[in-house]
Amino acid sequence: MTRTGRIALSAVGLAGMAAMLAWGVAGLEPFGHYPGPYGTLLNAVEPGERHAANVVAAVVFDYRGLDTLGEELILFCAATGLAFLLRENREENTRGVRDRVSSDGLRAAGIVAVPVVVLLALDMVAHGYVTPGGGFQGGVAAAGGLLLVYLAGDWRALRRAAPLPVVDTAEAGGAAGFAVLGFVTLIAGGAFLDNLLPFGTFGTLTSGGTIPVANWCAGLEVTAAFVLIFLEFLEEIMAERVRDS
Amino acid sequence: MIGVQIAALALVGGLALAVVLVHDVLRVAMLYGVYGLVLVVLFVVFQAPDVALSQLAVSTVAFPLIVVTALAKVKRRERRNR
Amino acid sequence: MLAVWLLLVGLFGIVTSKNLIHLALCVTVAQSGTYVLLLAIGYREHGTAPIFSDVPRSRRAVDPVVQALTLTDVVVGVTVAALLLALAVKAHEHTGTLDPAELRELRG
Amino acid sequence: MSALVPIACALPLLAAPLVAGAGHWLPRRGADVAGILAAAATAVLAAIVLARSFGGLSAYWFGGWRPRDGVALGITFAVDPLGAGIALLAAVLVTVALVYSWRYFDEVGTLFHVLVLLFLGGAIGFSYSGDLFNIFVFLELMSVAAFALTAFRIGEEGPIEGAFNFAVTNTLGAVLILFGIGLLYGRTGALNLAQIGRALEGGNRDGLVVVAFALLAAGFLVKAGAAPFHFWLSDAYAVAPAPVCVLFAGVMTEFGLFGLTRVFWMVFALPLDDAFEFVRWTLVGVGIVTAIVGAVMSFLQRHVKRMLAFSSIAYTGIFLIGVGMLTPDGLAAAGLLVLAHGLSKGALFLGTGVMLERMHSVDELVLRGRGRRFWLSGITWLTAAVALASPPFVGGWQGHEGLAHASSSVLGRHWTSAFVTAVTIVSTGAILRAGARVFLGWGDRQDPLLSPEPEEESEREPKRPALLLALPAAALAAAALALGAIGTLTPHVLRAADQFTDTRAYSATVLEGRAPEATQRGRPPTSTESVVWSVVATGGAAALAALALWRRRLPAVLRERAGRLLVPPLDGLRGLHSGHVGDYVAWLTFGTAVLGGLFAIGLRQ
Repeated sequence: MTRTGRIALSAVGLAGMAAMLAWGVAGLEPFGHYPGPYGTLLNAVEPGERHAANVVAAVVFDYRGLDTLGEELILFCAATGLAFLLRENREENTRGVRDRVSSDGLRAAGIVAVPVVVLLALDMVAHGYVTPGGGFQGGVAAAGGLLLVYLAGDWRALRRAAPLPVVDTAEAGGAAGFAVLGFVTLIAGGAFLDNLLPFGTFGTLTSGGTIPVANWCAGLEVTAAFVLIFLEFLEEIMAERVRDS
Repeated sequence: MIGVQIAALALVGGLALAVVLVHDVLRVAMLYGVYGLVLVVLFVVFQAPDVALSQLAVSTVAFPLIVVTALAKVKRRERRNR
Repeated sequence: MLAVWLLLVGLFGIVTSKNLIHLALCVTVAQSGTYVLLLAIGYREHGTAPIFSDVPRSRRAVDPVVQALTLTDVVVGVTVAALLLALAVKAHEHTGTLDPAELRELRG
Repeated sequence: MSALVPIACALPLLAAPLVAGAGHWLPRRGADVAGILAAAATAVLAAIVLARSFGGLSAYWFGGWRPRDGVALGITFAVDPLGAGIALLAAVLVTVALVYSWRYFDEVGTLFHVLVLLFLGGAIGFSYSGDLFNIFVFLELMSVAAFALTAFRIGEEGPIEGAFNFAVTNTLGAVLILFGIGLLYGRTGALNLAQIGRALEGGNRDGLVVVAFALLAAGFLVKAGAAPFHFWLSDAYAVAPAPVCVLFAGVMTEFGLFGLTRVFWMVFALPLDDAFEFVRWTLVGVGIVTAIVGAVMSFLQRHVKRMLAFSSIAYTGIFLIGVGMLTPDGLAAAGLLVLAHGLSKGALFLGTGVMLERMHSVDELVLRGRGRRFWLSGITWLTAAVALASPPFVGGWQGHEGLAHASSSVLGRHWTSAFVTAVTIVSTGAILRAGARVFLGWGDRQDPLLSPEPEEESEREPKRPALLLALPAAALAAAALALGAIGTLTPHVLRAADQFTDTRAYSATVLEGRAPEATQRGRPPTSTESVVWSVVATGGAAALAALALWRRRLPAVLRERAGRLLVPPLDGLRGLHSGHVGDYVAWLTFGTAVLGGLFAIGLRQ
C-alpha cells in the first residue's frame, strides 16, 4: 500500500472508531459519579478487614493479588525477553570498555547521591501500604538510584555494584517469592494467596498481614528487573563503543 | 479544582498530538518526557497518588533511560556508517 | 473523551510514523488512553484518594480498584515499550534504517 | 474445588523464575530437565483438573475472598471442561516443544525455557480465570513471552521485523480489550464475568454495551488472527523458531477465539439474547473472509512455515464459523477441530524445524527432493496432513461432522459443508504439495505462481540426533490421527459446550456457590452426507496438490485462460500483505470501525 492509501484507510477507520467510541463513552455515568459497587465496598470494608491505610495497596497485594502476581511475571518476562533479544552484546563483548574519568565533583556528588536515592526509594517501598508508594514505584526509583553509579563512576563500577548473576538471581527471587507466598498459604490451609498473618495496627508498618511481604517481593523484583533492563540497554551502547575503538 | 483538571486534560491532549505529529526523533523524545510529567499531574488531580508516583518513576527514570540509550545507539551507528 | 482522543491520536501516529522509535512511543500514547479512561471512571467529585492514613475513614474516596488496574497497566506499558525499543534498535543494527517502509523483508 | 486449580497455574509461574535463578548456579542440563519436568507436571495437573471439571463448574476464590451479596471482592478461577481442555492442550504442546528443543537453544542458556514456562502459566491462567481484568493480565503475560520468543533469531532481519509487527498489533488489540473492560466497569462496577453479566441483564442495551462488545470482539479477533486483523500472524509465524510456532498455532490464536467466546457467553449473551441472529452472521461472515484469505494465501507460499501460518489463519476462520453459530453444538465442533488442528499443525511445524536444521532451508522449491533421506519426517508430514484433511474416522473428522450437524439448524447445512470442504481442499492441498515436493521430489523445480521469498538458511551444524527431532513430531501426528476414532470424544465435548454456554448456571455457581447440575449428551448419528463430504475434502486436497505439482502438463490454452482469470486478484491479495506495520494498524482501525458500525446498526434497540 502507498503512504496515501494507508492514511486514507486509517482515516476512514479512525473516523469510524471516533464515532463508535464517543457513542460508547456517552453511556458512562457523568464524570465524577462513580457508580460502584466494587470500589465503594472495598473502601468501606478494607480498613476494618486488613488494617492497611492505603486501600490501593490492599487491592493490589491482597484482594486482587493474583493480578499482581501476573504483573510481576510480565515484568520478569520482559526482562528475560530483553536479555534474550539483546544477548549478542552481553557482558563478554563489553569487558574492554573504558570510560573517560568524570570530574571529581561529579563523582563525589554521586557517592552521596546513590545511597540517598536508594534509601528514599526503599522508604517508598516500605510505606507502600500506609501512604502512596509501594513495591513498584520504589523499585523503579531504586533501580534508577543504582544507575547513578554509572553516571558518577563508570561502566565497570556499575558492573561491580550490580553483577549480572546477582541481579538475575534477585529478580528471579522476587518473582518466585510471590508465587511461594501463594504456596505457603495453601500449605497452611488457606486459599492461594490468602492472608494468614496477623493484621496489626491500622496505619503502621506492621499492618496488613501478608501485604508487606508481597510488597517487598514486588519491590525486589521490580528493582532487579529494571536494573537488568537498563543494563541491557546500556550494554548496547558499550558494544558500539568497543566497535568504535 | 475543576480548572486544574481541565487544564491538565487539555495539556495532555495537546502534548499527545505533538508527540505524534513531530517526526524528528530527538524532539519527540523530549516532548514525550514532558508528556509523561503532565500525565503525572493529571493523575494527581484524579486523586490517584499511587498511579501518579509510578508514572513519575516511569517517565523520569525508566523511559528517558531506555529511549535515550536506544537513540544514542542508533546515532552512533549512523555516524560510523557515514 | 480525552481517553478516546489519546487512543485515536496514538493510532494515527503509528500509521503515519516513519521511525520505529517514534512508533513505539505512539503505541504508549495509545495505551495511556486506557489509563485516563480507567481513572476517570473511578473518579468521584470531592472524593479523596483512597488512602486513609491522614483522613478519617468516613471520607468519601475515589475508587481504589481502577487505580490498582491502572498500576498494572502502567507496568505492562513500560515492558512492551522496552521490548519494542529493543527490537527497533536491533532492526537498525541489521538494516541501518528505522523507517518501516524500508523494512520489507516479509512480503506476500 | 480442590487446591489443584491454583497449583496448575502457579506451578509453571513458580518454575520459571526458579529455572532462571538456578541457571547461574546449576549445570545446564539440570535446568533443562527441571523445565521439562515442570511442564510435564503441569500437564498432569491440568489433566486431573479436566477430569474433575466434568463433575460440574466450580469456583476457586483467590485469597479466600468469597463474594458478598453477589459482589465479588477478589479474583476467581471458574473451571469448566472446555477451559480445562484447552489448558491441557497448551500444557501438552509446551511439554512436546521443550522436549523437541533439547539442546536446541543452548546459546541462550535457560532463557528459552523460562519464557516458554511463563507462556504456559499465562495460558493456563487465561483459560481458568473468571475475572475480566485477570484474563487481560494473563493474556498480556502470554503475549509478552510470545513477542520475545518470536525474535529468537535476532541475527536476521525477518524475525525482528516479524516480532515488531506482532508486538505492535497485539498490544493495540490489548488496548482495545482494556478499553472495553473499562466501559463495562464504568457501567457495572464489576470485573467478575458472572457479576457483569448479571448487572447488564436488567439494563438497557445502549451504546456503551454495544461498543464494549465491539471493542472486546475486535481485540480478541486481533489475537485470533481473523481478517482483517490477521496480517501480523503470517509474519510472526514465518520467522519464529519451529517449537515456538507449535505453541502459537496450537493454542495462542485459539485463545483469542476462546476469550471472545467466554466474554460473549458470560457477559453479553443475556443482554443480547434477542439479537443472536445478527451477531451470528457477523461472526460467521468474518470467519468466511478469514478462511478464504488464509486458504488462498497459503496456497501461494513457497516458504513452508509461512504456508502453515496462512493455513492456520484459514482454520481460524473455520473455528470462527463454529464458534460464531452461538450454539453449544457449534462451539463443541470448533473445540474438536481446535484439538485436531493443534496436534497436526504442531507436527507439521516441527517438520519445518527438521527441514531447517537438517536441510538448511524452508523453501519448498529449494528443498525439492532433498527430504528423500528423512523418511520418518516424510511419513509424519503426510500423516499430519491427512489428519488435517480428516477423512472419515481420522483426525478432525468428528469436528467436521459436528460442524455440519450444528450448522443445519442455524446456517444451512449444505453450503457450510461445501465451504468448509473447499477451504480444507485448498489449505491441505498446499501442505500436501509441499510435502510431495520436499520429501518425494515430485513436481517442477520452478513455480512462478508462488511468492518470491528471501533465502532463509540455517548456518548451524546439525549436532542433534535425527531421532530426537523426528519423534516428537511423529507422536503428535499419531495422536492427531487417532483422535478421529475415539468415539467418546464428541459426547464429552458436547457436554463441555453445554456447560460453557449455560450462562445462568455459571453465575449461580460463581456468585452464590450453588452446585451445578451435570448434563448428559449422546453423540448424534453419523450421516452418510458428512462421510461423503470428508472423502471429497481429502481426495480434493490430494488432487489439487497433484494439479499444482504437474500444472505444466495441462493444455497451454487452459493454463493461459486460468492465469488471466486468477493472477490479478491473487496479486492484489498478495500486495495487501506488505510487511509494513503502518498498513497493518490501518487495517486494524478499519476493521474495528467496521465491526463497531455493524454492531451499531444491528444491535441498537
